[in-house]
Amino acid sequence: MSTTELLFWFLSALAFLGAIMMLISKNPVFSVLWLIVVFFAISGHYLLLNAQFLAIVNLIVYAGAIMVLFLFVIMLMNLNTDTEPQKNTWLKVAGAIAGGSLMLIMIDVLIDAKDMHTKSALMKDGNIGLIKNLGRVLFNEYVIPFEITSVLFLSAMVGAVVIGKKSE
Amino acid sequence: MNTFSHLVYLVPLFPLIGFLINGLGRRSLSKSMIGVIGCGVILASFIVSVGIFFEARNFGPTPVIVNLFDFIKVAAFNIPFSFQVDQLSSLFLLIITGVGFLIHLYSTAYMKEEETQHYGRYFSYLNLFVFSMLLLVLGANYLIMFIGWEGVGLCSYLLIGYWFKNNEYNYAARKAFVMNRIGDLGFLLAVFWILQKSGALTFTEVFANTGAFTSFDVTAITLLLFVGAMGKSAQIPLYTWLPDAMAGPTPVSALIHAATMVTAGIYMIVRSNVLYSMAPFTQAVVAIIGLATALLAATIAIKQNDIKKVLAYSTVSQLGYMFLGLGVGAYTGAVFHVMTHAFFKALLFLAAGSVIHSIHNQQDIRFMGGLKKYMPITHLTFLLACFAIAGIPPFSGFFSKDEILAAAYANNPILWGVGVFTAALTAFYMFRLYAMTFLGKFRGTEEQEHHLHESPSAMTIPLIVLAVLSVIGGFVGIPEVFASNSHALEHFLSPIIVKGADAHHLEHSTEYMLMGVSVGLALIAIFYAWIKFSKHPEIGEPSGTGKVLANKWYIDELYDSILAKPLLALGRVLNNVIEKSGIDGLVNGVGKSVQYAGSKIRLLQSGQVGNYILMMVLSVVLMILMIFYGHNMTPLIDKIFR
Amino acid sequence: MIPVLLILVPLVCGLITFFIKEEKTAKLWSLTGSVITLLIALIGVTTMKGSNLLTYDASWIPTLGTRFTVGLDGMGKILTLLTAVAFPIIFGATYQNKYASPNAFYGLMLLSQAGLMGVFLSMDMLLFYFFWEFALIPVYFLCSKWGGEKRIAVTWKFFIYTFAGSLLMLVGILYLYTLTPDQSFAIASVHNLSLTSSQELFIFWTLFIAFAIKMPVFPFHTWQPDTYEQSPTAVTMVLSGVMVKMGVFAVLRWLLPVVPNASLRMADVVIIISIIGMIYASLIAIKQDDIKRLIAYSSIAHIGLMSAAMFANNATATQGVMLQMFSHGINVIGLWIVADVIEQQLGTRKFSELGGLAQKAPALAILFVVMSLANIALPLTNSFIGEFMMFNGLFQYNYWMAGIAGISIILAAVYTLWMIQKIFYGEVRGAVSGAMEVTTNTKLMLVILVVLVVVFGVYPKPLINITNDNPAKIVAQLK
Amino acid sequence: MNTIIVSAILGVVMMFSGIFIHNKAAFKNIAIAGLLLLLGINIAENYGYLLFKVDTKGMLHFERFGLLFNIIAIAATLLFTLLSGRDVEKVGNYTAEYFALIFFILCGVGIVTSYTNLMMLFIGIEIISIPAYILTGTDKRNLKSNEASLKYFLMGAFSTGIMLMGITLLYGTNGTFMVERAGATFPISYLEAMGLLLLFISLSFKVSLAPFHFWTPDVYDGAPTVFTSFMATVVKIAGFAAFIRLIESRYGSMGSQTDRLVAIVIILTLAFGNLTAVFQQSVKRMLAYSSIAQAGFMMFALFALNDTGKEGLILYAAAYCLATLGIFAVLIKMEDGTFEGFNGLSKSQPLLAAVLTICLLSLAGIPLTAGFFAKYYMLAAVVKTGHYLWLVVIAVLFAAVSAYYYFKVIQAMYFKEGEVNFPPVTARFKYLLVAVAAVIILLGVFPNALSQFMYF
Amino acid sequence: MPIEYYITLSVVLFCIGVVGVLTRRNAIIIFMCIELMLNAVNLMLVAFSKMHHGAALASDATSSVGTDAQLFVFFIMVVAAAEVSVGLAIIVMMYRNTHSVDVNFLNRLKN
Repeated sequence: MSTTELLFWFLSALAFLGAIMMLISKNPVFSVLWLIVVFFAISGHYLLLNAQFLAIVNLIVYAGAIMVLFLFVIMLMNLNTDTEPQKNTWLKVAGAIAGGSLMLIMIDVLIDAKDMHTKSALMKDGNIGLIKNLGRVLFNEYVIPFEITSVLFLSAMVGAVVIGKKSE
Repeated sequence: MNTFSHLVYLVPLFPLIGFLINGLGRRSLSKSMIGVIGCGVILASFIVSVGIFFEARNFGPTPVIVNLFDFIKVAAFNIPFSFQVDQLSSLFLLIITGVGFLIHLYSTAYMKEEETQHYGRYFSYLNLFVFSMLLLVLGANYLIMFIGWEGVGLCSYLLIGYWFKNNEYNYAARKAFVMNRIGDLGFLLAVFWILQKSGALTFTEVFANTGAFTSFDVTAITLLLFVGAMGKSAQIPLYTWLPDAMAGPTPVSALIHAATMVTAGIYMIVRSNVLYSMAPFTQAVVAIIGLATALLAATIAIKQNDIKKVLAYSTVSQLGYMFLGLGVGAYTGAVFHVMTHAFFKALLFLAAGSVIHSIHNQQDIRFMGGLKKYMPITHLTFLLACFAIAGIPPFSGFFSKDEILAAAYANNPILWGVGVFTAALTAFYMFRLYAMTFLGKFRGTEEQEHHLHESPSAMTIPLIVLAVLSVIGGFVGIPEVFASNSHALEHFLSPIIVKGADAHHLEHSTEYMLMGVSVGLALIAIFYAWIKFSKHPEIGEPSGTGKVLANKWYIDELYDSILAKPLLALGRVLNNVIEKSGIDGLVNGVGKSVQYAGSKIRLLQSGQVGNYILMMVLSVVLMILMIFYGHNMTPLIDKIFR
Repeated sequence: MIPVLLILVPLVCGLITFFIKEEKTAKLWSLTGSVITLLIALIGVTTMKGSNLLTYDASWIPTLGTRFTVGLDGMGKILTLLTAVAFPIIFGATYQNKYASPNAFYGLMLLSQAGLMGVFLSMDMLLFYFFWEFALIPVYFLCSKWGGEKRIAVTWKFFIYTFAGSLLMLVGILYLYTLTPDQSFAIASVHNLSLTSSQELFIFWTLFIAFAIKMPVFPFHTWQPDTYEQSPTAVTMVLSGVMVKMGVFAVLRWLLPVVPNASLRMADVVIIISIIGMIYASLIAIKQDDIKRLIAYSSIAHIGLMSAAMFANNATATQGVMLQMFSHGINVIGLWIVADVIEQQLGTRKFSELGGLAQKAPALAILFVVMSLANIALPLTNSFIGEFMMFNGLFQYNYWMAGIAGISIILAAVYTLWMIQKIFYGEVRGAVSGAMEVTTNTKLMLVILVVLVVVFGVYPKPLINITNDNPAKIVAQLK
Repeated sequence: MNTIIVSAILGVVMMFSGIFIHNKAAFKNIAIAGLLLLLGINIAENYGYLLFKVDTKGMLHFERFGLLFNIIAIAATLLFTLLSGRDVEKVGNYTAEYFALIFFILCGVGIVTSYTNLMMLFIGIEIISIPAYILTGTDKRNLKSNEASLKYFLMGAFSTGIMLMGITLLYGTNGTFMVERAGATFPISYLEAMGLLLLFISLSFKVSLAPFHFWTPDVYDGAPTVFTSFMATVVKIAGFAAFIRLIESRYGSMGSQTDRLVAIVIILTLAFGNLTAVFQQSVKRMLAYSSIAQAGFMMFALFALNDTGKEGLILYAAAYCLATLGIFAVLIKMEDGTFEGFNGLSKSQPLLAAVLTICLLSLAGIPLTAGFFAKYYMLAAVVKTGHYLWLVVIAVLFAAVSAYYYFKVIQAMYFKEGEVNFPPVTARFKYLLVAVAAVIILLGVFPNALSQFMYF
Repeated sequence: MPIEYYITLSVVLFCIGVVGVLTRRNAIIIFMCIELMLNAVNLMLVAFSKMHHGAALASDATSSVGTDAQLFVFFIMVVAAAEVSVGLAIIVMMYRNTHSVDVNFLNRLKN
C-alpha cells in the first residue's frame, strides 16, 4: 500500500468519523468541531488530488469563515449545552432508514455504472489545481459567472441587512 | 259527379269551426247561441254526410280520396293529410253525425242549468269530439286515423272530466285516457310495422300490397291493432275505464261511450279486414276476447245498481259481441251491430239521462221505480230499446245479433252457445233495469217524487227519433233466410270487405233453430226479470256471488294491486332510493370523495420541515428505484399505465 | 353574414345591457335585442340554401388550425330559430318579474343566447367547444345569483358536472384534431376521417359523455331536476328549452358523422340506456310533488327518446329528432311559463298546496292543458310529428326497443294528466284561494306558443323542409 | 445579456436610492421607471438591438424563447409593482431593498432563461432563490413569515445540495458542464441518468412539483402576501424556463422510463394541488395549492416537448401571471383572507369582483379567457405526441376539480351575503385591473397575439 | 485511486448529511448537515476533475481538462458562503422571535 493509498484511507476514515460524530453529537459546539474535522479531511483529499488551491480555500472559507460563523451563532444563542431534547424516535429511525437506503441504492447504481469501472482519479500529478491555471481559466472562460456571482453576494448582503438588522 | 264526396273535408270542418267558436266565445255568446252553433254545425255535417252517403252507393270498389296537403313528407315516406270516402266511412259518417246531432240537440236541454261558459265549453268539447271521430273514420291512412283515434281519447278525457271540480270524475277521466293510451301504443306500433314493411300507410296502398307482409307480420300487425281496439272499444283487459267514464254528463255517455267512440275499434278492424282475413290466429284471439268480454260484462251488469253503470256494462258486453263478429269474419254483421247498437244504446242512455234529469241526479235504481206513469215517452222509448238490445224480433238488435251469432255458430258452436247465454243475460239485466226503474212503486224521497216530470221536447224528440230507428233499423240487414238478396247493408259494404271472408253457409233449418233458441232464451229471461223485479225490487246489499258481481269481479282492485300500486311503488323507490341515494348519491359521492381525499391528503402537509424532507428523500429513493430497477417492474407498470 | 349577426347582436346587446341601470330600459332593450335577433334568424331561416349570406369564414388562430367558420344549414336553422324564438318569448312572458340588478340578469341572458347561437352555428370544432362553454357560464351565474334557496350548491353541481364533461370533450376534440390529415378543426376535415376502431371508441366516449351530461341522458341526469327546480324560471326556460338541445345537436353534428363506426357499435348501448332513462324518468316524474321537478323529469324522458332515436341509424328518426328539438323547446317553455306564473302568483309549486286553479284562471288552464298535451305528443300538436318519426325510426332499428320505449308514452300521459289535475282541477284549495291575475303579456306569449304548437302540429311541412338535407347525410356517414 | 446587466445595475441603484432617498413612495416610482427601461431593453434585444455586446464564452445563449420569457417576467413584475407597489411599502422599512432584491431576482431570471452551462443554471437558481428566502422573511415580526422563510431556506438549501450532486454526476460522465451534450450514446450511463434524475428532482422542487412541493403552501402562506404574489408568478415561471431549457436538450437521452416518471409526477402534482386546495379555508393558501396544480399543467409542455408545448408554455406563463397577479392585487387589500371574507364583495366593489371573476375563470381554464387556451395548448401538446391520452383525461378531470375551488371565491363574491370592509382604492388601480381583465380576454380570444412572437 | 472509491466516499458523506437533515431538529445543525452535503459534492467534483484530467493527459500533455470542475467547486464555496450568511440571518431572526431554533416548533403553517 502506497503512501497515497494510506493517506486516502486515513482521510476517508477521518471524514467518515467526523461526519458521524457531527451527526450524533448532542452538543452543537461539538458538532461544529467535528464538521471542521471533516473539512480538514476533505482538504487533505484535495491535496492528495493535487488541488492545492481548493484545499486552501476550503480551509479558509469553510473551516475558517463559515464554521466560525456557525460557532458564533451557536454561542450567541447560548446553544452550547444540550438543548435538543430527545427527538421522536420513530422519525429518527425513519430518517436514518430513508437516508441509509438512499445511500445504498445510490452507491449501488453508481458503482454499477460500467464506464466508471476502469477509470481512476489522477493522484498527485496534474497541475490544473494550481492557482495559475485556475486563475487563467476563471478570468477567461468563467468571467461571466464570476461577475454574476457578485449579484449573488449583493443580494445576500442586502438580505442579511434586511433580515438581520434589528428594525423599528 | 261526387260533388259531396269531394267536399268531404267540410264534414269535419264544420264541427271544428263549432269547436273554435264555442270554445273561444264561451264567455261572450249566449246559451241559445251556443246551442244553435253547436247543433247547427253537426247538422251541417250531417247534411253533407247524407249527400256523401248517397254518392257512395255508386262508388264500387274505388274510393274517393281527397288529398288536403302533405302531412309528413320525408325522404323515406310520404303521409298525406287525406280523406277517404267509401261505403264504410260514409256509413259511419251518417251514424256519427246523425246520432251526434240528436245527442247535441238533447244536450241543449239537458245541460241548460250549467253556467254559460261551461255550457260553451261543453258544446265545444262535443264538437271537438265529433271532429275527432270524423277524422278517425275519414282518414285515408292509418296516421290520420290515429290522429282521430287519439283525438277521441282526448275528448273523452275532457268530457268525462267535464265537472272538473270533482276529483273522482277527474280520476275516471285520467283512467280513460291512460287506458286508451295503452291501446294507442299498440296501434302506433302496428302503424310503424306497416310503414316499415310496405313503406306506406294509405289504406289503398297497404291493402293492394299485402304481399309485402309475411304471415308473422300480418299476425303481429293485426294483434297490435287489436290492442289498440281493446283500449278504444273497451275489451278485456282494457275495459275498466268505460264504466268509470259514466262520470261525464249523460249525453256524453251516450255519444262517446255508447254510440260512436267505442265503435272506433270495430271500424278500424273492419277497415283493415284485408289484413285480418290473412291472420286466422288473430281472428281467433279477437273472437275469444270479444266473447269473454261480452260474458264478463254481462255478468257484472246483472248486479249493478247505477243506471248508467248497467248501461255501460251492457255497452262493453255488446262491443264484445261485435268483436266476436269480427273474429268469426262477420264484418258486415259487426258493422250492422254497430249501427243498431248506436241507435238503441244512444236511446237507452238518453232515456236514462232523461230519468236522471227528472229526479235530480239520482242514478241509483234502488231509489227509482214506478216512473212509467210520470214519464211516458221516456218509458216507452226505453222499453223499445230494451227489446232491441235483448234481440227480440223484429227490433233492430235481433237482426244484427243474429247475424253475428249465426256466423259464430258456423265458426264454432261453442262460441255460439256462450253467445246465446250472454244474450239471455243481456235480456235479463236490461229488463231488471227496466223493471226497477219504471215499474213498481217510486222509492225515492217525497220531494223527488214531487218534482218528477217528463223531459222537455228537446230531449224527447231525439228519444223518439232514436226509438224509431231502433225499431226499424234492423231492416237494412234482413238475413238471407227470410228473403234473398235483402241484406242491403251487405251489398252496400261489399266493395270494401274481402270476398269470401264474410261467407257463412248454414242450412236454413239450422238458422231457424238458432234464432229460435236465442229468442226463446231471451224471452224467458225477460219474463223472469219482469216478474221478479217489478214485484220485488232488489234493494238490499248483495252477498255471495252477487257481491263478487256487484264488485265487478274485483277486477279494478286487481289492476290496482298488480299494476297501479307496484308502478307507484316502483316510482317511489326509484325516486327516493335509486335516484337520491343511488345515482345522485354516486355523483355526490364523487364530490364527497374528492373533498375527503383533500381533507386526508392535506394532513401530509404536517408543517414539519423534517417530514417534508423525509417525504422528499423517500420520493427520491422511489424514483431511483423506478428508473434503475424499473426494468424488473416494467411489465407491471406497463399494465397499469399503457 | 347572417350567422355572424346572429351571434353578434345578442352579444353586443347583452354587453350593453350591463350598463343600463334603469330596470325598465334594461328590459325593453333586451327585449328589443332579442326581437332583432329573431328577425335576423327569420331572414336566415328563409334564405335559400347555397346563399353566401348563410356562411362566414375568417381566420382565427391559424397556428392551431382553427378558423372562425360559422354557417347555417338545415339543422342549424331549426335550432337557431328555436333560440331566436325562445328569448323574446321568455322575456315577454316574464316581463313583470322583478329581479335584483336587472341589468346583469338581462345582460347575462343575452350573453347566453349569443353562446347558444354560436354552438348551433359553428362549423369548426374548436369554435364549437368555445361557444359550448361560453353558453354555460352566463347560465351558471344566472342560476346561482337569482335562483332558489339551495341555488348555490345545486348550480354548483350542475356547473362542475357539465364542466367536467366538456373538458372530456375537449380531450376528444384534441385527439380528433391530431388525427386529421390537415391538422384542422374544420367540419369537413373531421367528418371524413378513417380511424381505427379504438381511436373511434376513445373519441366516441369522450364526446358522448359530454353530450350525455348536457342532454342529459340517464344516468348523467341528476344535476337536472335540482337545477331546474332552483333556477329562476326564465333561466330554466333557457336551460330546458334551448340548452339541453345543445347536447342533442352536438351528437348529430359532431358525433355521429365523426365517429360513425363507433356510433354504430355503441348504438345498442346508448339506445338501451336512453330507453331505461325514459322509463325511469317517467316513473320518477309520477312521484313528484313539485311542478318544476315534474317537468324536469318529463324533459329527461323526452330527451331520452331523442337520444335513442339519434342512434337508430335512420334518416327519418334523425329528422324527427331535429323537429322534436324545436317542438320540445317550444312546449317546455310554455310549461315553464305557466309554472312561473303559478310560482310568482301563488308562491308555491307544490301540488299538495294547489288545486282548482282552473276556476280562478280558466284561460291559463286551457293554455296549460294545450301545452301539456303537446308535451305528451298528442296528434295535431307539434311534438307528435317528431315523436312519430323518432319512434318509427327506433322501431325499424329494433321493434322490441321501440315497444319498451313506447311505455313512456303511457307514463307520460299518467304524470302529465296528474299534474293538470292536481293544479287545475278539483276544488279550490291551498294557496290557490288567494288572488290570481295572469298578465296579458304572459297570456299573449302562451297564445303565441299554442299557435306555434298547433300550426306546426297540423302543418309541419315548413319545419320538415328546413331539415330535409341533413338527416340523409348523417345517416349516409354512418354506413 | 442586456437584461441581466441592466437588472443587476438597477438592483444596485435601488440599494443606493435607499440610502439617499427617504421618501418611501419614490422607490416605487424608481422601480417602475427601471422596469419600464428593462422591459424596453428586453424587447429591443428581442428585435436584435443591443446596448452592450458581451462575449458570454458560450455560458449563455439568448434566443427568442428565453427572451419572451424574460418579457413576461419583467412585464409581470411591472404589473406587480403597478398594482401592489403601495403594499410593498407597507411590509417593512426597507422598501428600496425589497425592490433591489426584486431586480436581483429578475437578473437571475435572465440567467436561467438563457443558460447553456450548468454552472450558470446553478448560479441563476441561487440568485433567484436567495432573495426569495429573504423576501419571504421580510415581515420580521410575524412568526409565520419567519417560519416560512426558515422552511423555505432549509428545504431550498437541501434541494441545492441535490442539484449539485446531479450536476456533479453529469460532469462525471461528460467531463463538461455544458447542457448540450455532443455525441450522446445510448443507453446512457447510470451515472448520467442519476445525475439527470437528481437535477430533475431539484428543479421539480423549484417549480413545486409533487412530491417536492411541500414547501410551497407553507411559504406562500407565510410570506407577506405581496411577495407571495411575486414569487408565485415570476419566480415560478422562471423555474419553468430553466426546466424546459434543461429538459429540451437532455430529455431525449432519458428513455421511456422517464416518460412514465414525469407522467407520475404530473398526476401527483395535479392530485396534491387540486385535492388539497379543495379543502382550504384561506384564499391565499388555496392559491398556493392552486399554483401547484397549475405547475402540474405547465409540466405538460415539458412532457410533450414539442412546439405546441413551448408555445403554450409562453401563453400559460402569461395567462397564469396575469390572473394570479390580478387576484393577489385584490387579496392583498382584503382584511379577511378566508373565503368568507369575500362574501358580498360584488355588492361593495362590483368592478373588482368582476375583474377577480375573470381572473379566476382564467385560472380555471374557462373559454374566452387566456387560461383556456393556455390549458388547451398544454393538452394539445400531449395529445399530439399520440401517447398518454389517459394522462390528458386525468388532467382534465383534475381541471374540473380545480373549478371547484376557484368558483368558491366567485360564489362568495356574488351569491353570498356579507359585508366587506374594502379599503378605498385609487382609480388607477381599478383601471389597471380592468386592463388586466381585458388582456386576459384578449388572449382568450386571440391567443396567437402573444405566441406569434415566436415565429417571426 | 479508482474513481469508485471517491464516488462511494462522497455518496456516503452526502447521505450522512441527508440523514443529519432528517434526524436533527436544531436548525443550525441541519444547516451544517447541508454544508456537509455540499462538501461531499465538492469532493466528488474534484475527483472527477482529476479523472478527466488524467484521461486527457494521456493524449495531450498540456491539457487543462478538468479545470472547470475545480472552478465549479470554487463557485459552490462562494455560493455556500452567501447562503450561510442569509441562512444564519434567518435563523437568528427566528431565534429572536421564538428563542428557539428547533424546527419542530415550526408548525404554525400547515395543512
